[in-house]
Amino acid sequence: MPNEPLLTVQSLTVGYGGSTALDSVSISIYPEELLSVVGANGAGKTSLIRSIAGVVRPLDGEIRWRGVDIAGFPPWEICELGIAQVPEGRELFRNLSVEENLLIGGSLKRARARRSGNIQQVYGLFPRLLERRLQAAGTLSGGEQQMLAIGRAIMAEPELIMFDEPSIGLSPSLTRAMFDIVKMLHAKKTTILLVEQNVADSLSIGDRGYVLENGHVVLEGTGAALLTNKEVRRAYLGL
Amino acid sequence: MTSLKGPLINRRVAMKGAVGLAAATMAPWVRAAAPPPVKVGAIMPSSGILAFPGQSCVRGIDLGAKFARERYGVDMTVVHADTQSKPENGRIAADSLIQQGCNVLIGAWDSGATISALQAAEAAKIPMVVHIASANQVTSQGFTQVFRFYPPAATIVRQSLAEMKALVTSVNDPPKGAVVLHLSNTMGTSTATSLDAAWKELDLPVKLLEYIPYDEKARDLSVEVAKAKASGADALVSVTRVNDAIMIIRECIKQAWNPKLIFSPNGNGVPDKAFYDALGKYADGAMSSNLWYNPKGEDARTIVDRFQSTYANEWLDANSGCAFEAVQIVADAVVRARSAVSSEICAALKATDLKPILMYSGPIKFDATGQNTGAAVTVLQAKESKPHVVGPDAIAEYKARYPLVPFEKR
Amino acid sequence: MLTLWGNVLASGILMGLVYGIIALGLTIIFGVIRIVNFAHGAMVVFGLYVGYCAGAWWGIPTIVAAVGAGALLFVFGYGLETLVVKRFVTRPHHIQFILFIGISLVLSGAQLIAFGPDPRPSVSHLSFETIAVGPIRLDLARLQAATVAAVMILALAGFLKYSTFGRFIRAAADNRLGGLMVGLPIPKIYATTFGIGAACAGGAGALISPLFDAQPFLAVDFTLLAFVTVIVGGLGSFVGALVGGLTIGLTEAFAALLFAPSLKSALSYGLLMIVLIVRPRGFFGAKET
Amino acid sequence: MQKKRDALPDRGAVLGCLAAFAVLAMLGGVLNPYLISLLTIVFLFTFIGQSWSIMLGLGGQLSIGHALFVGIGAYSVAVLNIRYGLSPWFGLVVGMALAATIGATLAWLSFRFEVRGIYFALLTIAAAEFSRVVFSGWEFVGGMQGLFFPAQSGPNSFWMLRGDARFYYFVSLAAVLLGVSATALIRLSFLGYVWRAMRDDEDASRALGVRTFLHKILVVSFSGAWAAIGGGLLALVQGSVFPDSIMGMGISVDILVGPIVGGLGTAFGPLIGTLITLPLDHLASAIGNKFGIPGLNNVGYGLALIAAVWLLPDGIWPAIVNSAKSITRLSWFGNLQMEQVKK
Repeated sequence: MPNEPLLTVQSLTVGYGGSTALDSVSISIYPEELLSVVGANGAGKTSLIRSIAGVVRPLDGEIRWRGVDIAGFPPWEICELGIAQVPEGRELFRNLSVEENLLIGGSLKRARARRSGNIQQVYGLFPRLLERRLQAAGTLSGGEQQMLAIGRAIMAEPELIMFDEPSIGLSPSLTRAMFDIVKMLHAKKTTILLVEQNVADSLSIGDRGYVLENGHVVLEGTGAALLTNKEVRRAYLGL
Repeated sequence: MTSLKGPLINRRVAMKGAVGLAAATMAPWVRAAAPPPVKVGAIMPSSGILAFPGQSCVRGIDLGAKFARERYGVDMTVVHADTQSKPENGRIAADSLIQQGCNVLIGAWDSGATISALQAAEAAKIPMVVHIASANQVTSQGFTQVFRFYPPAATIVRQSLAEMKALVTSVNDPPKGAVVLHLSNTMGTSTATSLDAAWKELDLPVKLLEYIPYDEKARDLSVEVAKAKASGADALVSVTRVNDAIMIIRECIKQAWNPKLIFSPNGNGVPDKAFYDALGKYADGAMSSNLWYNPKGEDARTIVDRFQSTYANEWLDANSGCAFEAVQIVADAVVRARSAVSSEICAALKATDLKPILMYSGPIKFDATGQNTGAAVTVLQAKESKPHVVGPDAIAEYKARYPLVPFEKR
Repeated sequence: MLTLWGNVLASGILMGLVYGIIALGLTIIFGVIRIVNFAHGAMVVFGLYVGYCAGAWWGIPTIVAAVGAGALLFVFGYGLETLVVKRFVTRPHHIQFILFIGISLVLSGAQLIAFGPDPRPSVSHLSFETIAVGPIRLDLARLQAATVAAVMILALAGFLKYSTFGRFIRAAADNRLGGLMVGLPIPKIYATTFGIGAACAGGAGALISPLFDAQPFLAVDFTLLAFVTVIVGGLGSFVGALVGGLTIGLTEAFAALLFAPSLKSALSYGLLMIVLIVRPRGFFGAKET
Repeated sequence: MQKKRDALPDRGAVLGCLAAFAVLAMLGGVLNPYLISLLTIVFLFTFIGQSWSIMLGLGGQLSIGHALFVGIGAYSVAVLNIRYGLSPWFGLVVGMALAATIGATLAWLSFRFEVRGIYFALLTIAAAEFSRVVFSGWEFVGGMQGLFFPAQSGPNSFWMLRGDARFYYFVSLAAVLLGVSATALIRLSFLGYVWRAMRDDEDASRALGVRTFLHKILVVSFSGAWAAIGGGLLALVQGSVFPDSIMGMGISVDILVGPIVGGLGTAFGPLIGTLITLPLDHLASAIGNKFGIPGLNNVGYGLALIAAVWLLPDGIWPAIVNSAKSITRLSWFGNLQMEQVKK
């Protein structure tokens, strides 16, 4: 593992109208790493992703991308740096066709030139999307929508993909398929930040992990170490 | 409540009494000198939806004040107030002007603001000369301070139809049927109602075929004109403001309808500059009856020329004309009263018997309700992109042309 | 009789298309930014004045004036969004309402100062001409406006459907948060959309200048007219604007023919209420607000 | 975001409030007629504005067609008084009943079909414009020619609600006091608590057993009846009713400016806001006239409105309260400020 982290979050504080979602959180992600951040509902996981993406403006703290503080950058500039996300609830463009969703994902300057090639790649990865490429995104099934959200992120040729609860609302078999895709992307040397409520599965594939609780980081370590941690086992795995 | 307002009223009454007393004791010197300085408050809708006539009135007032200073030697200051075309502001404007020391008011163009302003005038016993406002109620609601130069709609219509009758009985091939296209607003409805009565009363030899009312905010009159054309009428009687007057003529041209006569009794709009700007040669021949300046009056030429040199891009129209005349009525009263005290001006206004300065009218006299009994209309016809007086005969600049030249032959 | 009916039908259709084009700008802005531009009417009147100046001062044909007015208002709308409206996009409706009332007052006041209250007629031969198709007479000014409306809608639809930026606009309209997450330049998209909406209002204003004489306080009437049109058709939909315009145009035409003309606006407001109550999103409105 | 009911006001706050009104009442005895007329209109618009403010600030329903209710009230008073010589009090009661019924019907129809948010606002415009056109064509109520009250002569009569300018000053001031008390009482009452809960989260309050459908109808109908009283008084003060002016878009817009600028849903916001905006409008108009540039007032007023919503998003009154809170006993008034209205 190289020494320089790709992304460092330093004492990040995020709040909405008086209530605090993240309180002085610090994490770092190293290149080509699969980092799992787990926590219960309302622990601040989504706030973490959204503030890295620039959708939510942090109250305090630093977000360093290759050493540059990007906190407060607008989302489109952050995307242009190579940070993509597969958001919670997918946030697709429901009235646009599958192909249009992908085209929009690939409209960033960093990837625009190779857009048509990338589309073929996504179709190769998810043949179902090719079948439905002219269908409106809103008419797809849950699993297909998740594929599209991932495909849209891939179109940006990101260096870091952030997954926000990719397993939510999916059947166990689809969930497994989803984690397989995450692993596959990881194998292709993409850095991944995986945020999950599904503690067991995500920690088991993660190189390292953090546990968030009420806006604080309470534990950190390798995925395997966390899985065997007594507290984690009691609080999250019901063991 | 009474205890709170008691002292103030007493003080006001006392003050007024003192002024009156002073005037009375000073009388010997004052009477010999020029009329005292007087402050005139003008309430007009200078902004808002009625800004068009409102600003036109403001021009008439300003020119009228200049003229009155020279003619009567009255040291007259005009203070303007804007109602923003909202009735509730009439009273505020009036009170504001009274507060600024105005001895007499002129206004307020629309009946709503006029009534509202009259309440303030009534309370403060400040006379108000209503230059324009056509609702009957302005003089029928018991206000004692009102002096209305403008005649009620019924009077205008009866006089207009009398003129129209004179015209159609004197020409060959008179029109057989008429259709009435009228606005459904205050002015339009009252005019149309009077029209119906006066038409029967005067027994016009033209058959009234149909009434077609339309909304003030109409954006399109094509169907209305198509209906009028389909009625088989060969005379168009219209009651309009300027925008719809233009729209109607445009539609007549587009639908190739060539009535022999186009006549607008109480015709706002047809004598307006915009009508001619919009229609050019197609405006010619349209007739309207209106309060208008007397082209043969002694001072008319001078006043019109002065207006033209002051406001190069505007016309002296009915609005500015009536406002001008209202200022002269006030000046005349001030001279006769030799006083700037409102009650004395009011008394003098009651005794007005003035030969009109600019407008065509009989002698201006106010009856017990405050209505000018001398008001009279003129008939105008458009010729070479200007309205000209064609009736009554005594003041006509030209003889009315009949029938109209079909639009496509112009 | 048949001729009368034919003419009324033709006039209703053409006027309906004119209403449609007047309303287009309102619907575009709502569709993407989800704000109701209550200053829409003032922008239409802005276009009317451009049409007036072009015709009366420089003798420029209406259609050229419309392009000019469109360009001018695009810049105005783009600037207005960037400087002011942007800050109000996420604010409650009533705050936006006051904002646009303020903007509308400023525009109307400026027009009153610049041109005075007199109606300003555009001097165009179109104001007086018709072409005859059999016994039916088609109003040339309306025909021109309707044709341009059709072309404009096709062009806009094409732009939105096939160009990259058009796709961005549709995506932003569809899901603003999703747009932010994939890095769409939302401020630029919103400003451009507002510009396009304003340009449509201005262009429409110039196009209809042979039909309506410019006056500052027509703004409220045009705003209300545009509302009626787009709500009947469906706020946010292009086709809706046209269908709404046609519905209103035909209703008004036949109401004027069959009932009292002065009640025709009551009829269109009545229709509007029924549509709002029974089908609040209009004929073609987007499902989700 | 406070969800608990407002604390009861302490005696000092109530006394302070009464003192303010006493000062206004005393001013009624000494001010010149111009200020009296101006303030009368300010109070009437405040009173109508309060009704509008209740509907949005506490009930969460945006109306841009409040002129409908104002017009109904004005016409009820005018028709019964002018046509039948009945006391305006009857007119006010009839107007309230009519406006409440119309409001309830409109609300019932809209909420039954899930018309909400901006669509409800647009529906109120349509309803107001529809009735404006209908009243324009309705001969019985005077049509476009309107109805006129006879000139006031003789002593002030509380029974006939006719009197001089000062009389109307006190009547409208009393109305505002009534409005302030009503707003404060509703806020403190269970009803106000329910309405605000419903405004903030309709689904949640329904889940808690609030019959939101009924309450929404209640808010609209209550606010409509209130506005109708204001309309009746306005008709008496201006001496005439015309459909265009009393039921037009102009009234709907004019009444909501004050409350928004002053502070929505608060007891004092509408008063403070209208006290600032309406005289400002008149001042701008006077300045425009002085320089002979009509239209300047529209530009100035428009800019002021933009500035107000830009700089003071919650309104002037909450801003005053927040800055005064720490030093005075105004804390109770602080409770009266509006929580952010949700979209």
